[in-house]
Amino acid sequence: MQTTGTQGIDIDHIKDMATQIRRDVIRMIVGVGSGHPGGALGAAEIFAVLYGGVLRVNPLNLKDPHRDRFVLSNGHICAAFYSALSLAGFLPREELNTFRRLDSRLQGHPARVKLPDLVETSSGPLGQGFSVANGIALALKLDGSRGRVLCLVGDGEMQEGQVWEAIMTAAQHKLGNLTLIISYNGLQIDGEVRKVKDLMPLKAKFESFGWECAEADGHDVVSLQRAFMASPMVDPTGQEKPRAVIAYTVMGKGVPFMENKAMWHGSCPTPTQAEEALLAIGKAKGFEDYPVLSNRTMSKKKGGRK
Amino acid sequence: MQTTGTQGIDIDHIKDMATQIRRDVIRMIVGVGSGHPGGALGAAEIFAVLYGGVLRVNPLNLKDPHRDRFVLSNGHICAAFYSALSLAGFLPREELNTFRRLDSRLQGHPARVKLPDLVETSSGPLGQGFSVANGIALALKLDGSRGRVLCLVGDGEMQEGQVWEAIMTAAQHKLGNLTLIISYNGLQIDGEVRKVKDLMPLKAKFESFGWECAEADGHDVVSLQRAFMASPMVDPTGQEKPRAVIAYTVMGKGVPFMENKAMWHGSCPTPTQAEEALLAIGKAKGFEDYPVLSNRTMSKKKGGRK
Amino acid sequence: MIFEKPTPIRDGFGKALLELGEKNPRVVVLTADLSEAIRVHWFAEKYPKRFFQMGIAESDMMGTAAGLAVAGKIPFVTTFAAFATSLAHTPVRVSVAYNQANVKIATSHGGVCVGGDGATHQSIEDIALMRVLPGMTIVVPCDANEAYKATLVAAEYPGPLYLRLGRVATPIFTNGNTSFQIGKAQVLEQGTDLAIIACGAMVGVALEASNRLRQKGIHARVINMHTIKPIDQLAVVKAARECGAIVTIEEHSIIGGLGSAVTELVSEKCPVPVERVGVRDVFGESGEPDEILSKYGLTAQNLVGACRRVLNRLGRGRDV
Amino acid sequence: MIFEKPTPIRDGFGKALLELGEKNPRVVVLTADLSEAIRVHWFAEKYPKRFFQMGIAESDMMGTAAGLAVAGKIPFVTTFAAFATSLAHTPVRVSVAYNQANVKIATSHGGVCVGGDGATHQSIEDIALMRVLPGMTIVVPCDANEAYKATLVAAEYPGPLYLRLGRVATPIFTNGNTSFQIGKAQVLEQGTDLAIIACGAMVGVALEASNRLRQKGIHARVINMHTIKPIDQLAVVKAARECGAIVTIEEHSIIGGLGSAVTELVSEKCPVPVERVGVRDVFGESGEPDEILSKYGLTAQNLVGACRRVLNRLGRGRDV
Ligand SMILES: Cc1ncc(C[n+]2csc(CCOP(=O)(O)OP(=O)(O)O)c2C)c(N)n1
Ligand SMILES: Cc1ncc(C[n+]2csc(CCOP(=O)(O)OP(=O)(O)O)c2C)c(N)n1
Ligand SMILES: [Mg+2]
Ligand SMILES: [Mg+2]
Repeated sequence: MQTTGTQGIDIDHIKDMATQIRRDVIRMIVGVGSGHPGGALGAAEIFAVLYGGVLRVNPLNLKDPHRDRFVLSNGHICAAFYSALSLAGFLPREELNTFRRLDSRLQGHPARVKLPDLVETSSGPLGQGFSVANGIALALKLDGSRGRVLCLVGDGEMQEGQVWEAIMTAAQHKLGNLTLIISYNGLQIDGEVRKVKDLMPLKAKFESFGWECAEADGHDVVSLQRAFMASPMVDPTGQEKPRAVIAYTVMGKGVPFMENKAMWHGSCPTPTQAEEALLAIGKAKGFEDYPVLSNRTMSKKKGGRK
Repeated sequence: MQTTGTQGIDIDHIKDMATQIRRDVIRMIVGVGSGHPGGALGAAEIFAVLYGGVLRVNPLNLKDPHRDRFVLSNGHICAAFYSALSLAGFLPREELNTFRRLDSRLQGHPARVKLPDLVETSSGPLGQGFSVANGIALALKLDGSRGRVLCLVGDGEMQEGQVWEAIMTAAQHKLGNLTLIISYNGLQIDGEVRKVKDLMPLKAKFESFGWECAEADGHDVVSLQRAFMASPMVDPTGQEKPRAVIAYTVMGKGVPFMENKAMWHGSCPTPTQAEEALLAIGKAKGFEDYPVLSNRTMSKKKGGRK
Repeated sequence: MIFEKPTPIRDGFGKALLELGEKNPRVVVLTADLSEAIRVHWFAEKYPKRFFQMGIAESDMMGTAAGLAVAGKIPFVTTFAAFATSLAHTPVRVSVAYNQANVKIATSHGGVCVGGDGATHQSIEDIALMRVLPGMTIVVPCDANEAYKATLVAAEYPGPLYLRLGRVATPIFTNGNTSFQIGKAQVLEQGTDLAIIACGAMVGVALEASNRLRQKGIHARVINMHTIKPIDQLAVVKAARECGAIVTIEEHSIIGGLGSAVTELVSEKCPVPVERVGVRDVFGESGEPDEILSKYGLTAQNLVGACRRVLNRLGRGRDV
Repeated sequence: MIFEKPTPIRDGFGKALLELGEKNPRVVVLTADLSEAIRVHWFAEKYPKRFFQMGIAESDMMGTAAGLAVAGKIPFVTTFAAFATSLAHTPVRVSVAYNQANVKIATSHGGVCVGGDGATHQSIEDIALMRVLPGMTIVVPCDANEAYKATLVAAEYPGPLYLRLGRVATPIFTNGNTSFQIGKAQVLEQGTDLAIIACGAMVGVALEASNRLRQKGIHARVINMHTIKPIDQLAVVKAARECGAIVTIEEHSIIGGLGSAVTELVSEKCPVPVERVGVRDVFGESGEPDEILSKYGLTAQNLVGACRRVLNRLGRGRDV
């Protein structure tokens, strides 16, 4: 079994990071009593790979003009995003206690005004973030930045028309510095994507829109890393193409009773279920659970930081 | 040369109808001093084929539950639509004089409130009409109507995200009673569609969205008629697919100095240019120009009917 | 009486829809991947043929609903308030309002009592966005009973109609059996010292504030303005004339909603001091509904404060 | 003085943009297949690298502009008013306003002077749709000079800003060289009998009405309220106090725009009779601009009528 990735990154460490993200997601959601565990658990490896090495970002140099940018378009899965940020040194671990609480920086959907250096754009209403990612990619090209833009969307989210406008924009403007990651778990709130509004064959769609499109196992960190790091392809005129990575994921991954169940899109587990979930997820080597702040410390459900 | 179409319709008559539509379009626009000649001239054969036989509609039975429905989504080309309606007996010919004038039923973009029996939905803002067409098709299926829905869109219009939402809807709901016609003239206001925001390969796009897609010469009435009349294909599960007809058209068709020029999307010819245009278009056998009403009759640029 | 205990306002809607399914074959329902959140899953289960799952595509859903209406159906199109009124604004404007299509738009998540989801999901703009559209009727029921009745009435009421339904459990103030008339406000408490005009979940807050005021000898008239458009002009002008001061309260921005409708009207007919209580032109945030109501100034205490201010302006605020 | 003869207001914008291209490398321009209509074709020709043609996809264009702003640019995003403010409302709300992104939204076709295109292209709602968004600044220049100055100021002004630019040629009322300040209304004519508050192309109508009134001995204060949000509270309250009656006029629905902003404010600070002149909650239609202005009640004569009504309400209307 392989233990170092394409960039010499420690694969086991990334897997453990994914495990820790899962633990954090469950603890954050059960802690506050609401949130979206299903999609967040399913994207644990995606976030671990991104913040465990793929993204060229540095907590000590937040304004580096050549840094990579990450845009979370399917904002509802932000528990995993905040967890990854904290594990990568961008947020204090204990701040995860404030998730979805009054006055917190960790809003129920990412809010740029609360975290201007970490959240490129506020998301929540599906289909909005991707266009913003394109705009950032255009600006980076204009400025000659070496930074790339990676944007994550949900599969259900791709039913929004604005996503298809953005797909056309990225192709037209030859955004080779943009990678779109689709967390394809086949589920959305009302059930199977296939039955709600089918997206398949998605690769053929991307290709007919002039994109390069790769597919990856969304829970295999090596597969993801390879897909995220690939250099852009060029079209017959020598211009770079944007790249889509369809990451096949499992809603609720890692928690057997949640796996592949649409009801876990946005339901909060009971404390007992949360215990069971944490047991199933197991411990992450080299990582620790964030410390619980008592409600007293948090002064009646309020976040510690403004 | 073929002179009867697939349904035994008189091909020459339809061609003449297209010629008359072109004459009307030029006279309506120069008469009021504004409008959109380019796309309207390019769609003359499409309207002639629709209102010359394909659409099962009857001016004497406007409420027939089994009638076909036509939805003009690219509302700006409505001069051709109003002309066709008048030639097919749905509007008095002389009413074309009121086009785009105060109090007219013939608004600059089709208005349902002004012509409730003829305009299924108001259009103008691009990308809106197609969704409405889907809704009508759903209702017809629910009611067991034999009526079909035919909807016309522009190529530039397909850059709107809502169009792609509607494409997914028609496929998901198996709208075999719906035909989408794309007037593909390769131009929009700011120039070539290819350079503004490319849509090609459009057939591949439709197919990847689960549609059947035919291509037709938008100025060959036989080719159009065949494409419009074809029965819907069925998918492997035995359910009908919606059908797209890409009708390749020429902006400004029939008026040499307008052909393939984006500036004629929305410019009004001078009276001299209009003379030249009518000369180039020629006379239509079996049709007559609508009579001009003097400004006096129309009481200062006002339409005669309310 | 249908509901007696505190109930989510949206439940009254879901229940009425189920009855409409039985009563009126023209009624159809559309949703954009939010069946349960807006309580149309009951209808979906019972009348699957007349239920259209549209996926996450609100603009297309709104246009499709217009098409169904044009073809003779009575579509109820459902999603969160922000997605119906902001995301799908152009289809509402063009295909519903301008067409005068018989579409009923029913939403949850209007206001700030949304819980953890935060600002993007808290629509404090929906009433303003709908009110500016010609021909749009706007109804904001104050409890599950009123939502139930309003839904039944909406199905019979011709033309575009917007129905704003609260998400959280709300006490019951109205009787399930009395008649409900669009455009006809309901005076819940008599009084002539000042008038409190409220809608939706804020009607409860108004009643509580009125109680507190009464303890200090101030008799407020409390008006449940369930229809924001067309607003009950008579009730507003009468309140202005007879009470001389008005306070409005709504779970919406102080711009463009009930408060604006009232100030427009009194400025035109009978200028009196008006204080508007609502979200003060800022975005919302995550938190528990009660925490948010406090932070954003939508409590009985805030309302009493506004009443004091408006009475002070008349020189009659000493006692509050 | 930049413009002296009647000029389309949008030309002042296009000209300023060209200067900004030279002065400020952060300025970029986006359009959705309407370069010439909104006068960005001059910029596009001279600064092609900083010009983004987005095709007919206004929502995506708005989000893209937000991304450019987040990455440090100053995007001017341009299209017709209805497509920016209604069709792209959610990206404006979420990606521009809630992000506090430094995006300037500039539109033509606000109002009814659109000509033959008719109702769908006549935005009588745009100001209302933008005003309800927290943090949105709204500027409606009254002539090409003011548009020119407002555009230059907008580029320096931090945060989301909506600039509404008329389509038809409009006489010049303001001096191209005097300073322009966002949020600071301009008193064009002194008077204390009543105040007329106008914006955009209606400023000319206000001046004409004021002339007619003056001939009858009525001295109206004429205020050019070029900034609708944040509105110049001082100027409005002063007008209410000193004149005792206000008439507003705007090429917009009487719901949600300038008229509403004024009634909200006076109801809160100094209740006086207000008449709102605007489109009376109906959709527009095709026709020549002057025909439409007459039919929809936006002429100097209509305005004089409203002034008479408001003075009558004060018992001082005899002489008008
Ligand atoms: C525009 C919009 N419509 C509806 C919603 C409500 N909503 C939130 S998540 C979601 C389902 C998203 O599906 P998917 O992208 O597949 O995410 P997953 O459920 O897999 O996490 C919906 C409908 C929303 N946030 N935005
Ligand atoms: C939503 C929207 N955006 C912009 C416009 C302005 N507009 C009218 S027609 C047109 C070009 C349409 O191109 P196409 O569909 O190819 O029509 P053609 O020019 O070929 O007639 C544009 C941008 C509009 N009417 N609606
Ligand atoms: Mg999914
Ligand atoms: Mg075209």
